[in-house]
Amino acid sequence: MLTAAPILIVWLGAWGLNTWLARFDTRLTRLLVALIFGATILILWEMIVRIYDVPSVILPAPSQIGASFVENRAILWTDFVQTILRGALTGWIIGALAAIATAIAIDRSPFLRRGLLPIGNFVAALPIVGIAPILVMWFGFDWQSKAAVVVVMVFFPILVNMVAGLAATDPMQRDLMRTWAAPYWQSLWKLRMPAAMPFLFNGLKITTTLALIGAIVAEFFGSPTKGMGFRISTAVGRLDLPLVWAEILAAAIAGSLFYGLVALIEKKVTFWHPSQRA
Amino acid sequence: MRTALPVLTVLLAIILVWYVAAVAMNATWARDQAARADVTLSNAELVRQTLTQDRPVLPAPHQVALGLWEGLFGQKITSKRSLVWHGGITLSATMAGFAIGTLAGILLAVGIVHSRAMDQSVMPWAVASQSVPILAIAPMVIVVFASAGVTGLLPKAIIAAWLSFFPVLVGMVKGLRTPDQMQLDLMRSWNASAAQVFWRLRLPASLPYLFASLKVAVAAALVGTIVGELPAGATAGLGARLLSGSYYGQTVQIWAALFAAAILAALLVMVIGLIERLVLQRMGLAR
Amino acid sequence: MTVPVIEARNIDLTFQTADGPVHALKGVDLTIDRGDFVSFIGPSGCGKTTFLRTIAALEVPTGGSLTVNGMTADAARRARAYGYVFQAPGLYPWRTISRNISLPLEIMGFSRSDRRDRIDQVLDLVDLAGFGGKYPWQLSGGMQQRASIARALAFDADILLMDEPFGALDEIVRDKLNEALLELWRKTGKTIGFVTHSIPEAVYLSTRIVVMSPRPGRITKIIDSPLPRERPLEIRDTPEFIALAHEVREGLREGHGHD
Amino acid sequence: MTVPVIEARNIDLTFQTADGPVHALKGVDLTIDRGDFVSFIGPSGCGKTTFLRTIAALEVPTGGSLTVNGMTADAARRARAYGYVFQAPGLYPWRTISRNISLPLEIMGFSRSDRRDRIDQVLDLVDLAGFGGKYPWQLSGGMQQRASIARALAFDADILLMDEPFGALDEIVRDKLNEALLELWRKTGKTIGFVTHSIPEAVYLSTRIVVMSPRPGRITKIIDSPLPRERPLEIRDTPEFIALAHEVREGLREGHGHD
Amino acid sequence: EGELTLQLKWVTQAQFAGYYVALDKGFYEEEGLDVTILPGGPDIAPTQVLAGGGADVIVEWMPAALAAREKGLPLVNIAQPFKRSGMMLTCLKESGITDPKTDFAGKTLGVWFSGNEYPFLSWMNHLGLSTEGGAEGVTVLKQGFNVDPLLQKQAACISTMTYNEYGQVLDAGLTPEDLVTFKYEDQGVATLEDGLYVLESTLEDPAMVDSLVQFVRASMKGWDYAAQNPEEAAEIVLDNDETGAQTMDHQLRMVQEIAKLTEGSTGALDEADYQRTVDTLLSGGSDPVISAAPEGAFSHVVTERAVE
Ligand SMILES: Nc1ncnc2c1ncn2[C@@H]1O[C@H](COP(=O)(O)OP(=O)(O)OP(=O)(O)O)[C@@H](O)[C@H]1O
Ligand SMILES: Nc1ncnc2c1ncn2[C@@H]1O[C@H](COP(=O)(O)OP(=O)(O)OP(=O)(O)O)[C@@H](O)[C@H]1O
Ligand SMILES: Cc1ncc(C[n+]2csc(CCO)c2C)c(N)n1
Ligand SMILES: [Mg+2]
Ligand SMILES: [Mg+2]
Repeated sequence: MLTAAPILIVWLGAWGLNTWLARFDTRLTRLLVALIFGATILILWEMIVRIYDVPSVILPAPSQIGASFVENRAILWTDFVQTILRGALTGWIIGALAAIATAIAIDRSPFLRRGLLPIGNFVAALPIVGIAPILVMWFGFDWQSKAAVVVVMVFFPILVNMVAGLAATDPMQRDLMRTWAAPYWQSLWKLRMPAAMPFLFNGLKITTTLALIGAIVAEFFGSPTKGMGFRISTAVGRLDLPLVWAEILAAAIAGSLFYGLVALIEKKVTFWHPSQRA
Repeated sequence: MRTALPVLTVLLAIILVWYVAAVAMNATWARDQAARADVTLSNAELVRQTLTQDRPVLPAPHQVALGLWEGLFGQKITSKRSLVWHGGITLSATMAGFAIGTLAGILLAVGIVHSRAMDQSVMPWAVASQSVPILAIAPMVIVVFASAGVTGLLPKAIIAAWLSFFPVLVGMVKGLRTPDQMQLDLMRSWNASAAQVFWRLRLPASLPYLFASLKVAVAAALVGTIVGELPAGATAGLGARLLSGSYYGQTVQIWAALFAAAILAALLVMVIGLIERLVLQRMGLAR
Repeated sequence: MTVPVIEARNIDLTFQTADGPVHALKGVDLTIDRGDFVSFIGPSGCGKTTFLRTIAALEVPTGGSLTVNGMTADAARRARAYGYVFQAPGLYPWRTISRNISLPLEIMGFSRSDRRDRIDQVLDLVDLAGFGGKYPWQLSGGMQQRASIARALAFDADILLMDEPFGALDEIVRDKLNEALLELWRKTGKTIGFVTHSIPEAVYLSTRIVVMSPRPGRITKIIDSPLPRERPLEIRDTPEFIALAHEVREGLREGHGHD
Repeated sequence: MTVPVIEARNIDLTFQTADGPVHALKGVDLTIDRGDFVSFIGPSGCGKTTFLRTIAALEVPTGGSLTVNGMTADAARRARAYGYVFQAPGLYPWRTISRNISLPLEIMGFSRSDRRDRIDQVLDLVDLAGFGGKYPWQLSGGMQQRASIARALAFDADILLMDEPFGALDEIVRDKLNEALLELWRKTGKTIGFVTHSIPEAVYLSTRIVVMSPRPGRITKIIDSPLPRERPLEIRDTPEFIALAHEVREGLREGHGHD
Repeated sequence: EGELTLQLKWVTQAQFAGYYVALDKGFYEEEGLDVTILPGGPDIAPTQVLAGGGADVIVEWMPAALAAREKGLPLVNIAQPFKRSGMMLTCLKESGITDPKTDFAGKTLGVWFSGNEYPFLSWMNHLGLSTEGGAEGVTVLKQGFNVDPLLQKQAACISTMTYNEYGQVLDAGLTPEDLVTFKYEDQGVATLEDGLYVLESTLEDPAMVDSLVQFVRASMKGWDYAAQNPEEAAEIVLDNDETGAQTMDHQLRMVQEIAKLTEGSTGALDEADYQRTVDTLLSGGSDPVISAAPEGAFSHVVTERAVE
């Protein structure tokens, strides 16, 4: 019981500090509050591991993870390039482009839209990771199969969003185009595409994390001797848990950056949307 | 009715493409085998063989349908070869995870809407939490929980919960914040307490958002469970079925398990949609 | 005999925004007596809403003093001294009209039977008897607005604050509701604060018209109406009415710079 | 000499909805001559918008015949015979004011330099010079509405169709825009079809006022205005004006059932 | 009375027939033991489960166990039912490989990871081949769950066990004539496979040692029974397979192949075999699996009492 006291004190102290800081609600304090919260979790984690002597093969301390991260940065970089840049990013871009093109194609035909959308919605809810072993069998061991998994995973969510976006212009805006007798491509390019951007980016944002998950999980079904999924499974086998967590950390950072980057581009592209103006 | 015809047409097109792809992808093996046996295949014979292989690269639709039928109805549902039995195991973990995730998501959202400190502390990390490749470390999660004495359905459920709490959190935060300033001001003008504002305004206003995110969350929970079962030495469930199919090169089994999972996902989403309709209808929100 | 219900002395209100301070109200002085029908009129952004909200203790003035029923505005809010009607009906879509009206009563702890009585009564008052079981979206805009007025009336506060309640309605429906509101005010003797953009509406309804001007929001003119309390719609074609409207328009024009 | 620009003969329009057919227009007969300023007034749902949209070929009548500039409405639309202004500004938020005005010009294939000239010109016309680089949401409602009028004017069609363009604005801003619109109409000699809810607005602006009534939507009265083309704002206090307004109100009241 | 949890290295299959037979035939019960068998999977590290307290005994390969020991997890081998190694590399004849010493360079080889890679890495070290790819080294694939890479010709050779994957390759339609195999035993790089390991601390508890003795005794009885009654053993394994994916044919063949590996083992670890494994692992050149000969990595306490 007594051992829990310092843990409790740190928690309450940090929480009190945050409650106080949150009242100011400026850009700086918002950042501070988030950072303090993150730091508190790390400190508590470290304390718990030390006070209760948690074996490092179960849960290494943040300090060990940090050390491993620094020590293995070359490996982490190789894995990052293999999994994130080659697997996830390539797949995501191909999947997004394909989804956008498909959305535009089926948008012209209400028949296709009615036929494809329910199926698209259905497929978007599927446990697509299940096809990872199949795609590894089809596309080989290297990043191509990971990219293929990612393509399939991100395609439908983006498609569904993009189709909704293309249909999202308000009737008045469409009528305006008609009063000007605008041809199809003009109204697509000048009205529907810009209006679809908030929806598209919604889809793009959701799928960033999906892309990472897909690329990493697919490596469990076969990979060359690099990649985050590969490293995690081998390192678990070697009981090198700090390396495992360093990979997790790298993945989380990469995922957050990826998401942040897309959100940033979204801000630039859809600067006009009320949600971005606030 | 208006959608039935287009959907059927698209489905038909998909099946057609699938058959063509099956022939194309399985042809290599058929030719290789013929070459090893020193015979030459006629085109018709080649097509026949590609659609009837035991370990096809891509099984033909009818093979998958047969495998699915066998798995679902071909045996007692208590049999370990029954997809119903495995589906049931996956379903129970999914539901447990979904329940935990939904509860956690709602509680966090309530906290976030009511406490600015919590909003600023938790929200950024909730986003980051979703880029943790939980699926990749699923086996480890299961081992770690096992070391804490938690075994069986719960570790899988926790992975499912991790994936499903996020959509609920996001949807609920949005939903609890939908009441506009005017509606909040009305409450204030009546001198309503915080609890009254929550139960009579925020909560009912958030329900449409909640249901929309529940549909996403339940699908996510299913993915989480299946992946939890996949490489983590789970012995039963659709994920284990997928794995063992893959392990023994039983492509038909993989596809059948995949479709069973798909059907399960569709059913779950449909059930939530049904509950949504009922609840919103009772609330007068469905027109 | 006049009893002051709302007394504002030299009210200032400045919003701190990212683009610097916005002076929404500056030195606003006003007394509203029991039974008055006071309209606030002025160009967009002149602080009409802000002033009404200040009376309702939904905003806190940065200077000056304000009493409602002899207490601070916030004490009056807690004492449920007023009903507030917003521009949009703001009905809860998941509650029927009756249950929408019931909501403030539930919050204020009225008993079930008392609630039922009051709901019937106010539904009658706004001519919505028989529509209690409908959902808001099953009603026209005018009916919704009447329901929201009924909701503000249900707990029978002495003060009624209305912020452009008829702004979104068409002229004919508006005429009808104006008539009904006057009727209600005469019957109940409530004190009413009413924000509007429409000169005829202000002239038709009020015993006093407060003309405001922006940057910073202040009162430029207070016009007491010579019209009788009993006002058929045709009063709007009388010379007194037209003269009064003209006076209000001039008052507005003076305070109005560039839009 | 009067040249008919729009000729509607016995127009019917029925919407097929889930709850059965809605007769939005029934036997509507109307001729609008070159240079006319015709206002449509009537209670909500009487088919004003529907009729204007039919002229613009945004709806297809289910009966009767309609010609615009001597051709079918759709041919006229393709020939870009009219500019249309909706109730809300409907500006594209991702384009600046200038680029919003430029949009129809781009679509119609005007050259870059021509576009620039026209944009400057119409911005001047609606008193928005200097605001071309702003985004719509950075402008007040009145300014947005002026921008949307500028957009409809930019390609200089002979016909201008406006559906409650000033409905959302406050009275004073509205007065100004009314004056400006009259001025523009006099200078350019355009033919204008104008929907409104406001009796004074209709009377102030029009050469003819078309009163409509609902269920099914039809024309109940067409009133020719005796007012001169030159109309200072003060004209609204003249007996002729008041009499005309009274006539319109009576016309409305006749056609108006229960709300 | 005594409760024991056994963590397997892989999914339920005849590779572990002895334990399932002992459980099913009541051999554990006779000893007064309540044994729970946890199946493994591709990404379950039994060593981690043991360290976390999720199991009392694990089935593990010695290279992985010794590597974990060097990482600071004090694993001790208490019994070694598998005398021989079943691991081999199976290659397509058409890839032109006849001799590992000369023909591997430049080829792609499939290898299992998660702690199963050590024997392979040692072997490549012996051959002086880099595993980083290129013309002079071999390109290594992390092989997944099945033999597809060979069938799809994504690798020239893949890792197989005599008792399992090799059979699957044949089932898929290839014949032994299409294939070339290299057993680790024949290449002189065999390491000990499925042994029983516990934590050092477990051996300090006399009651636990008693239970372990009973466990090993019953387990060896199970292995004997399985070797004598292959059909029944396969049946038992099938009954215990919850995935419902295993087939009788496959499991029967596995029982028979496994019998060749357990043949001659009493359960006691042969120190010569141990030494050979350690030597193989140590002679790793630049990147040996273990860097020093381990001390106390095995104990005969249990088998001495179990075998008598
Ligand atoms: N919460 C707020 N924060 C910052 N500025 C505000 C806030 N509320 C109002 N303002 C500003 O205060 C001024 C007065 O606003 P107010 O809403 O009272 O005007 P109004 O007379 O009601 O206008 P309208 O006729 O458009 O309703 C405006 O300039 C407005 O932008
Ligand atoms: N697309 C449509 N589908 C079905 N009914 C419609 C449609 N558009 C309009 N209506 C119906 O047609 C009738 C006339 O509508 P319209 O919009 O022309 O009225 P309005 O006179 O412009 O009314 P308001 O003053 O409210 O704008 C109404 O009853 C309306 O509900
Ligand atoms: C990821 C992965 N690891 C190992 C094996 C192969 N395998 C099957 S049984 C067995 C022996 C275990 O005692 C081994 C090594 C695989 N197929 N995939
Ligand atoms: Mg206001
Ligand atoms: Mg209209």
